[in-house]
Amino acid sequence: MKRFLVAAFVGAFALSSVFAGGSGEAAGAQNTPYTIEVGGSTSVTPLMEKFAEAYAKVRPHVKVNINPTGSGDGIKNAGTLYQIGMSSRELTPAEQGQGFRVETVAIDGIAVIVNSANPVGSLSVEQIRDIYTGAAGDWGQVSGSGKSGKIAVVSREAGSGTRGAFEELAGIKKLVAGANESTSTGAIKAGIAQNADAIGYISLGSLDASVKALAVGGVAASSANVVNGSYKLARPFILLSKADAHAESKAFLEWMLGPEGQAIVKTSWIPVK
Amino acid sequence: MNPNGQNAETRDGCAAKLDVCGLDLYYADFQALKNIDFRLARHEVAALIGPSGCGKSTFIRVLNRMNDLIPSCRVSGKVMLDGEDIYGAMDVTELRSRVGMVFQKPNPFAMSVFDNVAYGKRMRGLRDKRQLAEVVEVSLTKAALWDEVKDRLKKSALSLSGGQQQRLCIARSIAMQPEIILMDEPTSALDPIATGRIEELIGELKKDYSIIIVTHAMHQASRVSDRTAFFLLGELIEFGDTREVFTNPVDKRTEDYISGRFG
Amino acid sequence: MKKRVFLDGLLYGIMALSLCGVIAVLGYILVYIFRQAAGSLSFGFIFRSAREGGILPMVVTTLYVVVVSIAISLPVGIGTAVFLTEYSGNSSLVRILRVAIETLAGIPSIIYGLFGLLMFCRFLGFGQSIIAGAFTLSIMILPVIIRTTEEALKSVPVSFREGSLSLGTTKSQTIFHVVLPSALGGIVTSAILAIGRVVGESAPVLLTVGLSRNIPRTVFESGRTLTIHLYYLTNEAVNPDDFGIAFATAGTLVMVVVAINTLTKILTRKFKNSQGDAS
Amino acid sequence: MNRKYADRFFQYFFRMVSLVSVLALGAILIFVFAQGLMPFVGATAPGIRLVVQNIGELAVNGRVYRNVPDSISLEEDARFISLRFPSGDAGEEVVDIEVNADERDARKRLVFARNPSAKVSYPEAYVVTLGWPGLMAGRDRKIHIILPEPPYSPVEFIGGMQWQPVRDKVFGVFPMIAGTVLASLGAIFLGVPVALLCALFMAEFLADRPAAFARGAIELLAGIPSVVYGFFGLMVIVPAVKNVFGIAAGNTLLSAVVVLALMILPTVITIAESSMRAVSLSLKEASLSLGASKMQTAWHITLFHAHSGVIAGIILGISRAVGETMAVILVAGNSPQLVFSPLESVRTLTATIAMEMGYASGRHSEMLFSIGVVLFIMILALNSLILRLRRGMDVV
Repeated sequence: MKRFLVAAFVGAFALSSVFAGGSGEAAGAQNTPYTIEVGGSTSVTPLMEKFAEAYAKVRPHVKVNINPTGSGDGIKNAGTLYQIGMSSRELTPAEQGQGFRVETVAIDGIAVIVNSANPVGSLSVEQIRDIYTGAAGDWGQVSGSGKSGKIAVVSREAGSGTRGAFEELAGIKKLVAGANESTSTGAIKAGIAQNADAIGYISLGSLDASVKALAVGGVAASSANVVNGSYKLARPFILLSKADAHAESKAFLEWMLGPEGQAIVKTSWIPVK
Repeated sequence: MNPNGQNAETRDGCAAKLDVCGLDLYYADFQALKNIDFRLARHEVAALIGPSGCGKSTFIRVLNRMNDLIPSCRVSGKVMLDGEDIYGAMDVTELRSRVGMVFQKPNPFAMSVFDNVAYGKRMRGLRDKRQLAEVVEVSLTKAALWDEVKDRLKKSALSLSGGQQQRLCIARSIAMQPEIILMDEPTSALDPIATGRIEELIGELKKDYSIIIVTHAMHQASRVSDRTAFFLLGELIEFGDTREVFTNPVDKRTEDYISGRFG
Repeated sequence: MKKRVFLDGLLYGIMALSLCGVIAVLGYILVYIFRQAAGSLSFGFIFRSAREGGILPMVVTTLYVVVVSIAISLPVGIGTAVFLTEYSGNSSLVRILRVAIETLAGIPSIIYGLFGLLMFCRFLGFGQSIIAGAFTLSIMILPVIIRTTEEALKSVPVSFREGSLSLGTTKSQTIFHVVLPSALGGIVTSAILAIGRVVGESAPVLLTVGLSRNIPRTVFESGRTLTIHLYYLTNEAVNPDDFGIAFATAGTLVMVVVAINTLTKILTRKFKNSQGDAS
Repeated sequence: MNRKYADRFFQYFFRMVSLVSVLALGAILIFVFAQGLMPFVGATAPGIRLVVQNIGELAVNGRVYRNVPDSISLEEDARFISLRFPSGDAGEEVVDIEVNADERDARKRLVFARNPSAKVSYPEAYVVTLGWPGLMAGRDRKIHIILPEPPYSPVEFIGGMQWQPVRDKVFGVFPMIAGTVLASLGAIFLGVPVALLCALFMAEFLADRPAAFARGAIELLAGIPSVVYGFFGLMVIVPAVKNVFGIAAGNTLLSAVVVLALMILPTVITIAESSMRAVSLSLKEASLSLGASKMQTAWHITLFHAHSGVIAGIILGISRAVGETMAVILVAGNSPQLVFSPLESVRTLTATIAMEMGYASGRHSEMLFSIGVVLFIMILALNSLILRLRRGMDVV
């Protein structure tokens, strides 16, 4: 028994020292394995995953670890926990002024979505504002297409980049009490897919056939319309880093902003360059 | 080898309260009771003696069908209460309210003294408070406990002493106005003084009830009972007048047991 | 009389119905999970990387978390249980210790998550990593291990200890050579119970281990456990087939839970039997 | 003699090891409380901070910054802010501000000496933004004046009805406390009767084999990850609630209650059943021998004598319901409002922490820890109740 315990202890120590050894900071040498920690907005994550996948072919020794935690976390820990922080909203005044290098890597539209069975196809920005502030509580007040019934308003949680951008763009000061708050795109999509009375908003890049995107002010939610400026609900995808970042992470950042990276952005989002 | 043979006067005299005939009992494949014949008259106290594991307790648990709780237990033979087969059409809860039981260790419920005594009646549907109070008082008086607990009927029964608890359990049985009270070594967990009081009580209760008492203490059997039955290895060896059994047993095994040669 | 028989029967029916209801709900949840998972669940699913729709990185991360947290928690838990059963008198330390263990057992897991985030991720600077999560979880499972081990140690008959001590061995020798080996079954059971808790935990893992879906190379990297993968997929559901993968993950988790339950039962039975033989 | 030292060593070793639990609990208390109490004891920053965008040269209170840093901290007791910077051909932009530190209303704390040339806006509480049109399009020149937030009142925190953490910086958690209490109580009212029926049935009426099967099933129910319950709730219970009651959205208190009731079932059943099994056979026999039926015995004797175990099970069930996070987020709707009907969207304490932790910054993030403290205190109270009951049980 004693031998067993001793062996267990020794084993544990050996194991941990191996782990510790493995984590040693990569030196500047060209092909030393290096891990770039990226963290922040869940909305930026699908794009970052595509970046990481493609970058693995460009520089196989570099691994990109993505932590989809949230924009607030991404901004707070950029330069410390994460070499690159992701945010799906502009920085608040309090978050600015920390010496970040702030780069917009892509533009993302925000799609206002309803159930596929909902006859409403278009809302104006004002109508959307009325729905989200509680001025309009029934589909009959906004639809004009015979749809009626109480509106189930679905929003994101406080602090979400998508919510921040959406509220700012639509001019929503205070969300109607009783609106459902969901933590994520998927939960909103799943909720709206089975509720004919619901309205919500998600990243345009995450839109799929399970729900229907509304035209806003008569302009369809599409990348083309975001690019030409006619679709107003759009926000930037921002990457934050510090000047003293590791060379590998700087290289990755440049690559994302370069032609190869922007070609990837083009698949579902709107490139900035 | 019919130990009841010599008790013809009981059979012929007053009608038997309880009549057990050719009783066999099995736990799965093990036969715990073998062909038991047993009679009990009204207002009679019968003591069951015998070494541990001889089937005494099993036997009295047949009489109010407590053995039903053991899934592997099978019974054959006839048990008649006032001429009615207790394993026949009789409702088991009906039977049990007619045949009460007091257990080896005092086992009052963790309720008040009053609730303990009133429990059985309440379960039989008695809700009237006055009637319940009366039942409780009468039963506790009969169990010679009233004077000791009348001021703390609302106190937990667990606060009573061991002997008081056992008398409370007796009162609990009496409250049901049973016809027979079965007592399974009721004094084995008590000190000599408490034991003495219970024995006195049995003498009193005899006036109203028939009693079967299982006991390990030979002197207790001789003190409280009218008749004594000796069980050995699941068989009823001898059943007769207590004085007879103790002074002049018919069977050699009874004599060996009583004189302490085994057991 | 008739009324009572009827009432008893009615109650019996209600009770039977509620138990059947609960088991039916369980069955429904299981059917629901496995039907949703139908297209995705296969043997290869467990061994493919996340980009190919598999869950290999999550399996590896989960294993890492389990191994590290058990490696930390088991020695501490056993040591504490030994102290409580073998050395403790009725000192104030023991009373404080018992209150501490009871309290630890009752703290909601999200608070462990907050603590882990503050202490291991930020204060000690591990960041969101397997090691931070494992430390957090190892504190969370400590009460489970202590309690179960203590029960096992208590069930070792005093005569064993007396027998050993009467041969002139020291107390620690008795503990290592007699008490602990006799309680081995219980200790293993406690470890399995703890593993079950670690595998099924989500909130604290989300806060401390992170969400990275690469295969972690070291414990200082962030990773994604099975439960978090499930949470993330159901939440984000970026690709249409994510729900299928999520439920296949849920199915895998349920099977792990069944395996752990069965294993615990077998061990408990074995343990009880061997105790019976010994005493 | 070596043996003796080894023995002594191990004695101390085990004592030291056992201290880990105490230390861990202490660390949890210290870390969570220290962070959680922060908003109530101090301001967010010692003094006013300026964040400058797109301005090349700036003089603040006479001090000239040529390479303007992103952020300038003023002295703690600065009474005036005088801002000057060259502006294209027009010469100089001048803003003089008097700081009225005693003013409680943050919006009135800054008094502009004369009408400033800039556009003054209040993007969020405790932030005043001065904006000038940019020299280039999209390069608006801005100075954000970030006022320190004073210590938050604990009364407003616990009793506050509004949770507007981002723009208004109002942190009232009363709706969430009520939500947690209501959801847990609802789950108890719904789940406990079913759980007790099941436990009593398993303990008293089922034969060994079916009982073992039922116990296995219930353990399995306990082992299903909570996310799965949540998703099951979202896909099955939420639509059902919507359709049955004809409301706009099924993400309601009721849905949360149903899911939580399901989740506490195994906890309550397992503990209640084992304490029912522990009720001595002799008590049941005594009851039966008094002519009570099996059902009466089960309800009046078994349940009665197992009550402390049953209550302990219920309390553990409550603490599981209070602490549950992931499942509730998916079904409860999460609107931070005080609910008066089971058909309204509701948010719990745990949901707030898990939902907003990733996004929160500054005081908002600290406030989430304060919610953790509230939760902690609720659970501690429940735990001490269990401990007291346990002690009560030992006496009987």
